[in-house]
Amino acid sequence: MSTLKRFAAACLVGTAAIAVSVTTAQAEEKIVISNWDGYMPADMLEKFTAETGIVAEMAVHATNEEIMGKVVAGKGKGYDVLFVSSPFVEALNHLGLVAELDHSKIPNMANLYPQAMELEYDPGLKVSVPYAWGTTGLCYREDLVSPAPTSWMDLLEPKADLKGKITMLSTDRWLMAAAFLAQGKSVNSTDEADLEAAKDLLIAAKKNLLSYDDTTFYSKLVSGEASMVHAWDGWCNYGIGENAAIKYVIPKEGSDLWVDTMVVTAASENKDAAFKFLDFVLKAENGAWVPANILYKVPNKAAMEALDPALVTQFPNLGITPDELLSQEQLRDLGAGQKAFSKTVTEILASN
Amino acid sequence: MREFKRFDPTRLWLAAHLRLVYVFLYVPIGVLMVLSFNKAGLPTVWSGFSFEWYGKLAENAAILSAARNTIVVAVISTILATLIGSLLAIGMEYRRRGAGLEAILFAPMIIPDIVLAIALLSFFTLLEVTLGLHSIILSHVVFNIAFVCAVVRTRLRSFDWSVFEASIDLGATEITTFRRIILPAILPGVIAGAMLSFTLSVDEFIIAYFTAGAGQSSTTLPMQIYSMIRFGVTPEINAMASIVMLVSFTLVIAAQRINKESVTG
Amino acid sequence: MSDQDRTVIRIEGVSKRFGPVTAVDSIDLDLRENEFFALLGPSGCGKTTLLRMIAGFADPSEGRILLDGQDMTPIRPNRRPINLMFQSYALFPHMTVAKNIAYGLEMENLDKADLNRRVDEILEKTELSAMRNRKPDRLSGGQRQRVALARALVKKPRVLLLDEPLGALDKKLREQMQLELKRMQHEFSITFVIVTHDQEEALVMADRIAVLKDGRVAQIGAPRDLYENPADRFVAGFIGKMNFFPGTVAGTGVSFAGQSVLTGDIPTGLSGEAVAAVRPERIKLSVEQPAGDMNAMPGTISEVAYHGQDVNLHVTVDGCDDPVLVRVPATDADETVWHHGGKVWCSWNPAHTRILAA
Amino acid sequence: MPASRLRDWLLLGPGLLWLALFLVIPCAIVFCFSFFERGVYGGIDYIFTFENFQRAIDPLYLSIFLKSAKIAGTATLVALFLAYPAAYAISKAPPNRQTALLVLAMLPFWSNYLIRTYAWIVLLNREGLINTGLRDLGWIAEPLPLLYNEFAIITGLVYNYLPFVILAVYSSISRLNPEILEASEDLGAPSWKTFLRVTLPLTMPGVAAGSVFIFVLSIGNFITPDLLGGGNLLMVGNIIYDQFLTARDWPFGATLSFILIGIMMALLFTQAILVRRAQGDAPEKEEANA
Repeated sequence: MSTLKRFAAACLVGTAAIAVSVTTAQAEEKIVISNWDGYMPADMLEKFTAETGIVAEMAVHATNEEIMGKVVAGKGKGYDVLFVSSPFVEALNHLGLVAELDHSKIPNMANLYPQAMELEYDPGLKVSVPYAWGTTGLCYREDLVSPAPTSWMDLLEPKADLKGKITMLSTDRWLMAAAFLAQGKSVNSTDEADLEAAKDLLIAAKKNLLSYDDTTFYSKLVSGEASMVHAWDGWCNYGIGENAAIKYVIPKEGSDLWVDTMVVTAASENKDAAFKFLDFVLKAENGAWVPANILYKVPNKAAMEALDPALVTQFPNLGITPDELLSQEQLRDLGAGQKAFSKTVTEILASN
Repeated sequence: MREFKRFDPTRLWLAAHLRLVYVFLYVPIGVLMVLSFNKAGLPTVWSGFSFEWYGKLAENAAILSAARNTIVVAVISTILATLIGSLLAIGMEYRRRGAGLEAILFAPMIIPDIVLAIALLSFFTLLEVTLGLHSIILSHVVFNIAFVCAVVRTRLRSFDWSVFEASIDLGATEITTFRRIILPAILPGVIAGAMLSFTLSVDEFIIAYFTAGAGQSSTTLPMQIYSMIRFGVTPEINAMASIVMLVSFTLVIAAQRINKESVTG
Repeated sequence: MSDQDRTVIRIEGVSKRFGPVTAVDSIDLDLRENEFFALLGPSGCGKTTLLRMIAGFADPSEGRILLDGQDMTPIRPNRRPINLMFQSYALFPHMTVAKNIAYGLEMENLDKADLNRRVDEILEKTELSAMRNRKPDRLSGGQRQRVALARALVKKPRVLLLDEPLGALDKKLREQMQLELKRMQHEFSITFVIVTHDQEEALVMADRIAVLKDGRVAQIGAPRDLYENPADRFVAGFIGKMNFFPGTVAGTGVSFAGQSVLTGDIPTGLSGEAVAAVRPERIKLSVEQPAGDMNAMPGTISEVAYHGQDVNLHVTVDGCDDPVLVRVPATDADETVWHHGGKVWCSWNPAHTRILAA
Repeated sequence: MPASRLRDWLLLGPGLLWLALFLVIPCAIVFCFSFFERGVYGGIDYIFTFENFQRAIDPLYLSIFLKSAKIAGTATLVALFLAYPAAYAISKAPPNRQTALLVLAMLPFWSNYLIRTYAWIVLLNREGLINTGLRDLGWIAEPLPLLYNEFAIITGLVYNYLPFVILAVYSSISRLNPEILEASEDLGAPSWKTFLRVTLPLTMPGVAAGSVFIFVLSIGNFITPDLLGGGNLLMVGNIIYDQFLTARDWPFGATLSFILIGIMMALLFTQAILVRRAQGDAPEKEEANA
């Protein structure tokens, strides 16, 4: 046993040392921001503190769903600013969990494209500020797929040589959107007949999939495991960065417009500081970091105009214009239709 | 039994099997160690050798503080759960009672993590408990108790309780009896329970996420890693895991050496 | 020994109930200095419960237990100068023989030298010195028993309680250990209280025996008293072999099978149904009806069992369902007549008849 | 008996208190959710209803449960076949090496679930190490379908929970009295019969504990089916997770959870009773008799 005793002793000493070195929070003006890791510059919070004197702390979440669950169960206590995708803003607003924005305290909103003020889930940006936006479409290996895909049906009813070399997103809204768009329906439909038709199409499509994949689809393209994947445009760019033969296309039936936004929680005790943070993020140079580093488009006009044209050449989907984006249908909260919708998704995912 | 050192096929087969099981357990670890030297940031594709991720890890304050938090949570919750769970196991086996209690003890294993996570967060919110590392620890202890208790009880089945009375009879107090008689007898079970508990706690994500306070000071490593999914789980994490493996491995081997020397010397 | 009769433990009206079950039913008992006392009874008679109450592992539901005149009820088992040797021995599996024995002394905070001396001494006395560094799982049954004994004795208790101490041993070892225990008891001059269901063991070892039945004391006495003068039919049947002849009290004895009267001393106040009891070794066999005022009855030999020094015969007689057991020294056996199917008379001196309530 | 009651409280008290406070009460709160309605935008409308239970008895959910149970059950069996001999071999190692061997079995799990799973993807995928290795050896022409199917899920589950099973079985085997095994051999049983008739029944508590660990953890798992199963198979863990987080339908999530918990409890009780019966209940402490 003494092997273990010594081992345990070593662990304990280590822990004690660590516990002592964990510093406790200080009392100065402070805001907490929850975001995906790596979705903003590593030194952004430091710069913000340097400029405003407000301490900003970073919390991380893995998915929209998780931060939603946490905010709903915990009433948002402890958080000041959240990064969430557009369909969730509507729900948060209806649940009374986000604060109305005081535009006078966020002067840099002037940097946004005018189109950004017309987003359906939050017209006039009363409660949210868009951070990044984009489309969902097909990401494929030019060298392995010919002719190039043009329609959602190329994904859902692939040619024989693509069978088993395709992945789709399994997050409910985007999974269903592929079928809805292919069938000319609204991506926000909860109509029973539409759901049924989409379900049949997706169950049939499932047989030809390599897998569902929301996280590593681009590396499957790089390794050649998959030839075509259902992807968010910005995320497809990671594949393009590794292999220039990877291309992105918005199918002819159209795409959805997704927007990652920033909201201030209703529970925030430092709303003015939170507004200052939003304003800081909207600065052109901060906005420009996003397309230059994580290859997502931003609704920040000043930032996009400053973008290196070489990047747009390498990653063409960075060049999609705001007007093109706004022509895509936007994902909305499904409200009471959610029950029927999620049962349909379960049926698809559970089918053989 | 040892006297006969004859050819024993069962023994050979067992030894071979054990080696294979260790190979099975360590092959993926080998893969992630190799990937920690991967040049590109892709989680599953090899694209050239590089040390850069170790350098980036050293600079990544978020990952390092998350690793620290994880160890704090795992160690403290393991100590608490081992203590409470072992006592509970002894109490249950000694008294041989409580089908109801047995059900409650199964519960933390069966209840889906997400349910326990939301339940605890709702409960803490209701009581207006400030969240932080401490609330993760409180929550991890819940399911760890169940696992420790199960392992220790396994050990205690058919334990000869008369040694307990024998010790009292010889003048020992119950505390002394616990320390000198019961504890040594169940120690392998307690150690097994503690290791189980530590391992579960180090890797637990959902409950930790929901019961954590907002901010870096209560972000654990799994939370940090899962939050990287969207923009790529970089080989930094593999580098981190490789270091953890190497350090723990060295500790175990060193402890084993010291142990051997103290036995022979 | 001058204070042989001094009381060490007094049990006063002690009862123990487990829910609806009364395991011990208002027992009074005195245990004396330096005696070897046996609690004898069939399983379920409450003897182990009584032992555990003396040790302190169970509290009496009623009554009290006094040690040297002091009520022990509030005293925890680890503070009582009484030690128990467990039926399973309860050796600590992770400690060597020497550590097992030293354990109880460590609890007294003896200084190291003193402790070692006493451990060595007891190891010597119990012939365990060679085993001192072994763990219990590497000992034989007899050795384990000796370790358990040494572990309890080394504390020099006022009273040593032994719960079925020889139950796990084989016959030969058991007989050897019976004498060994007696020797130890003399050597250490400690009161031994043994619990057993084996009457022979009790007879061999004990100075006094309490026979327990259904939680009550049926009889207390020296082995010879119990054997020769059992107080009731239960004790008579439990201790040694006994032949019973059921009948009714009539005149000078018990009328048996409606015909002969088996004479004997009728206890005062006994009338109606009764049994006449006689030990097998008191019965004589003869071919002819014996003369004189012997109790006698004719019968047929149904079984002959040779035991070395004795021969046991079963004789079937009229009016008795069970055959009469007769034990005669092998040297007296007349093999020409005493064989299966032989017709014989059983007879005995009326002084050896015990008449007991049915 | 005040002293022994005090002892009971010292032993059981902290655990009971902890479980009552941080398990029973919080779960009771969630349980109550199952009788209310989902709010239009998530959250809960406090309107009493049995609707959730009606929705839950849909055969869809039963079929998912059965399929998950099949996968979890297979993983349990495979894990037992791997873990039992391994635990047995560890228990036969020199005593001072046993702890080290156990720690070594646990070590891989101090890394992270997600990256271990990624490592498996690297091993198992069509262009992965195993397939390219076999192809280079010329043993296969076409890559084997190792990933994104039941096989991959079971491999992942077995891998992640194997050490727990080894640990549970080990703690049972290690206190087995070798004399009992010798006794059996001595009575003429060949070693395989000794194993089946003596060793196995005596180590049943460990086997049972290990099986419970892996079975319940597997059936509630949702990351392995997602990543290694490629989302092609849905386990109970996935639908509960999705109801709580994706659909934000807590009442229905709570309903499904408590139905799952109910079924599992029933199964576990049956299993516990069977094990106890198979073992022959250890005799109750003899108190009343002598």
